[in-house]
Amino acid sequence: MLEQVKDWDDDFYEKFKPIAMGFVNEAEKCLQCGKCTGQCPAAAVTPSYNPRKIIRDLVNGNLKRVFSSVELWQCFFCSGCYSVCPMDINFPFFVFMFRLAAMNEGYGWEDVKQLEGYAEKDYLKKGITVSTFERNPEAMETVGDISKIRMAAGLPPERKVSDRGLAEINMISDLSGMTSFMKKIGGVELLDCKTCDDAQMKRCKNKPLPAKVGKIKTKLRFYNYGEPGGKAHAEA
Amino acid sequence: MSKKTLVIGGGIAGITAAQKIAQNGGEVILIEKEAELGGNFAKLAFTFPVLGDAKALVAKEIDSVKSAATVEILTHTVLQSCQGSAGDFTVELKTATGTRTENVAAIIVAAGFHYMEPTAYTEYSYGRSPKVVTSLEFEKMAAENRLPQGKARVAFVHCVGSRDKAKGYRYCSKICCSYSAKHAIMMKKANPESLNYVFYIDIRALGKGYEEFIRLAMEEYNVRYIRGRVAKVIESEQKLLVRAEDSLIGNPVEVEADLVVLASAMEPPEGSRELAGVLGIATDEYGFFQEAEANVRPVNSSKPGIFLAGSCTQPMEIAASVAMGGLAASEALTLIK
Amino acid sequence: MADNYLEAYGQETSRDVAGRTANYFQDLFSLEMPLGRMMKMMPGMVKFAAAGKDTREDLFKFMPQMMPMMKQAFTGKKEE
Amino acid sequence: MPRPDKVAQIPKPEQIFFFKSCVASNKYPGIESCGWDSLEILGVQPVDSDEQTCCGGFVTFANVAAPTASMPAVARNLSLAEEKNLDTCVLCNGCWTFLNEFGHFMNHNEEVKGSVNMMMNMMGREYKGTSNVYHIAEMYYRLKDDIAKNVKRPLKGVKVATHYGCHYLGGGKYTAIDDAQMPTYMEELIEIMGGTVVPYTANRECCGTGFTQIINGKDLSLEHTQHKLDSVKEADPDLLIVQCPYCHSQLDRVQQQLNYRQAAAYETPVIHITQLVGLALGLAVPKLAFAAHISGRKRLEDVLDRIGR
Repeated sequence: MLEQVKDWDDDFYEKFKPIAMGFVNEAEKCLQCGKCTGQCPAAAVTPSYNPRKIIRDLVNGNLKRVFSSVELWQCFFCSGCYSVCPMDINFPFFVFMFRLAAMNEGYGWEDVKQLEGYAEKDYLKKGITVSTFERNPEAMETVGDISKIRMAAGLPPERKVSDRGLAEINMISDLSGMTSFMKKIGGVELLDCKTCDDAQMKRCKNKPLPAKVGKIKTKLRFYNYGEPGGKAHAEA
Repeated sequence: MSKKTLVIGGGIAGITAAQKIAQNGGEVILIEKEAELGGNFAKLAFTFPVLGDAKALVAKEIDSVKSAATVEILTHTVLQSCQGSAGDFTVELKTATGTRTENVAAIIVAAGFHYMEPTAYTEYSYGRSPKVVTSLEFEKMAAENRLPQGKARVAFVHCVGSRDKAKGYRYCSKICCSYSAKHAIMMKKANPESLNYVFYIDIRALGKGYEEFIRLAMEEYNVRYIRGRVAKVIESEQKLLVRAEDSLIGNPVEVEADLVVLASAMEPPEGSRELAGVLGIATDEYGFFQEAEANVRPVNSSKPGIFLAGSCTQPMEIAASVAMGGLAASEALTLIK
Repeated sequence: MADNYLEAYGQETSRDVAGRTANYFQDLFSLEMPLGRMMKMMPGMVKFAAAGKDTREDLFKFMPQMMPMMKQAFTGKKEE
Repeated sequence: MPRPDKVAQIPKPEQIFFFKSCVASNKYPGIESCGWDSLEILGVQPVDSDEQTCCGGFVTFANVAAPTASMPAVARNLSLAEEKNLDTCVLCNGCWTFLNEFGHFMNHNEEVKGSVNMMMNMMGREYKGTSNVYHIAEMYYRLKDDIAKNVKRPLKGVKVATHYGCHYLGGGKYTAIDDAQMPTYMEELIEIMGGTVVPYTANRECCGTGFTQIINGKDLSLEHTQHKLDSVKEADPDLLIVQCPYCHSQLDRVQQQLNYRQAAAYETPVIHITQLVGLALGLAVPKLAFAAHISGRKRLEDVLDRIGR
């Protein structure tokens, strides 16, 4: 498709840099050498994901494409691009910031919704983001009760964060607007192996799991640019 | 007052400068810290863009400078101190046998360059795998007929140390594009079964016949040019896995290579800052000698009477070094006569 | 990369997107304390104070530091 | 090769603040218990605080928390160590890079530090930025002489492969103790403990967790992990050593998932560097908590039988 260069925001990056307080910098130095993509684990499994192109679109100011892209949500955050970059561009931070911006534009909510539960139920309630809960029945069968293993290892049966600590992280969450953000996006239940029926179990064991479950439509996700009408989603 | 000129460095730029001064009746002391004259030129097998026999070409030049009656050649010699001003310098030389003091009218610095050791490039497995070599080592391998045999795949990596803020230098080393093409051609000539891949970011082949030379590699010698800097070289059982992005397509690619040749950057000669300190001239941020005026005074250093020639000022090819040596000689001659 | 993004955005240009994004980040990273933000922070502080005796004490110790900011938030002026 | 200047910067303290990891506590408790006990044996007393929470890295990189929410969380956890005047020792690459990068950011940005400290003051705390964050593997490398002296159960004849993890080496391009692309310090530690290092092709590849990809892009994640596991399987090590509990969880659990999805047979035990050190230092078998591991349990038992329980 013919792109209209006059639609691009040429100096967005210049404006963005001071606002982001140094989280993103040096994108203007990008040589377009492709070293980042060459070693990228995400690019190796997803043909359309390409950090080099995302940087290029940012510097050009073609933000519509960056923010609405599904590719933005495919980064592995492995920092490999940063470790090889000849110009020291810390690309994972760009992705991190762009995802916030994309969410502001109404994209990527499906992804974050699924993760919101970790913050709400585990991080803020227990102070520990990864709980002992297992989604995988086989793992449960193999391991058994984790608290017994903990006790055998000379640890208390459950790692507990003090009430004071929990009150503090909850206040941080409230003060910084994280709580209201979480309320806004809501959450979805992830597939829980305890509640799944026989048919689901069979499918799960024989076929790859669907990438998304519950209310989310999976077909719009792959190699496709966002969900059309994503903005309406945000406004609602 | 002395009529002599001191030439520091016995590479092609220094040899040319000494020859030209001698031809015009000047006396020259040519000092070289190594045992032999020839510098980096003598370490090559072929020249580009015209594939000439480098060893024969440089040998001819060395013979002609050695036969010049007014050129005194001192090998294993370094400059120790330098006093005075244009037309009347007092220099102290440390030779193989002792020190000697000379009075010279002009000094030509032709200290050459150094191929960067890409030890920092651990992502290319340099220093760990014997199959990853620098361009200079490749020249040696070619001269000794140690190039891979049979259906070998060879990857040539551009910009190792050049155009790299993190581990190397921000400048472009100018000649790597051309000499990698030369290496690919050498490889194909030595082993017609071999498949050669050149990974480039931009092809910078500027000068007469250079573009045609690169096209020759692509068209006649079937060298595959892939636009994308190599991200990493992984050691596998027998092969090396070369990972890069083909950035014209936008997809990561992997080449199973038998040999990886790193086109390492041209960096300032070892001890260039110390030499500049002894002479009292300026260097740039990288350690190359700074010219007085880059456009119209390319051979004048920041101090009158001291002239610069060749790749100690910036990365350059052989022809440019020769031209610069000639210009430095004519500048020096104005001080002698 | 696919290119059906124009569909989603319709007639909007990247300039419009950039304006919105810049405003969003400006708000997010702002170190200013406007009234709206201060009010949003209140429930969190109340919850924290209710969590226990020691948290309440700590928060009250902070109150003197807080007053100028409150004033600033209400009046919109920065005190010297 | 390890960078000697960076290693020399790591102190050998009498006490250190022991920062726990969520995955280590709740999925692989052996990492926590071995980390604690091995430090004690090596002469560094770990100090705990039950007020420490998760570093917040997961929720931040899941984009549920903006940097404005995660920086105070980092400052809070680090201020716990500062109150005790100690440096911090972490078990996880994610904690290391997150505490380090955000801490660094706050230390170099007075304005942000001021606003974070306002939040800290409400809780009666202050963030000064004096506590350095060290990974436990760094500590081990610093204390390698003490490890050599204290080996009770040499790993003789045990073939060990290593996986370093992206967030220590990639994110710590300039701060980690080793080169990002060709690290060797874990190999050195393994050799000190008497093990045999097995190289494999995909050594420096990412484990495939991709922070949130294991949840959101499961197929991508598994595809990448499978690539890595194939390479490991080819080399056939007795143990695969990781230094990040998140990589640990991915490499351990995905083997089982791939086994039932594709009828593959991945059976490589994955253990954390703390557990390997604990094993060599002769900790009791229940302390190692191998019962929490999923893949290669039989092989793990074999290894224990061979080197002595």
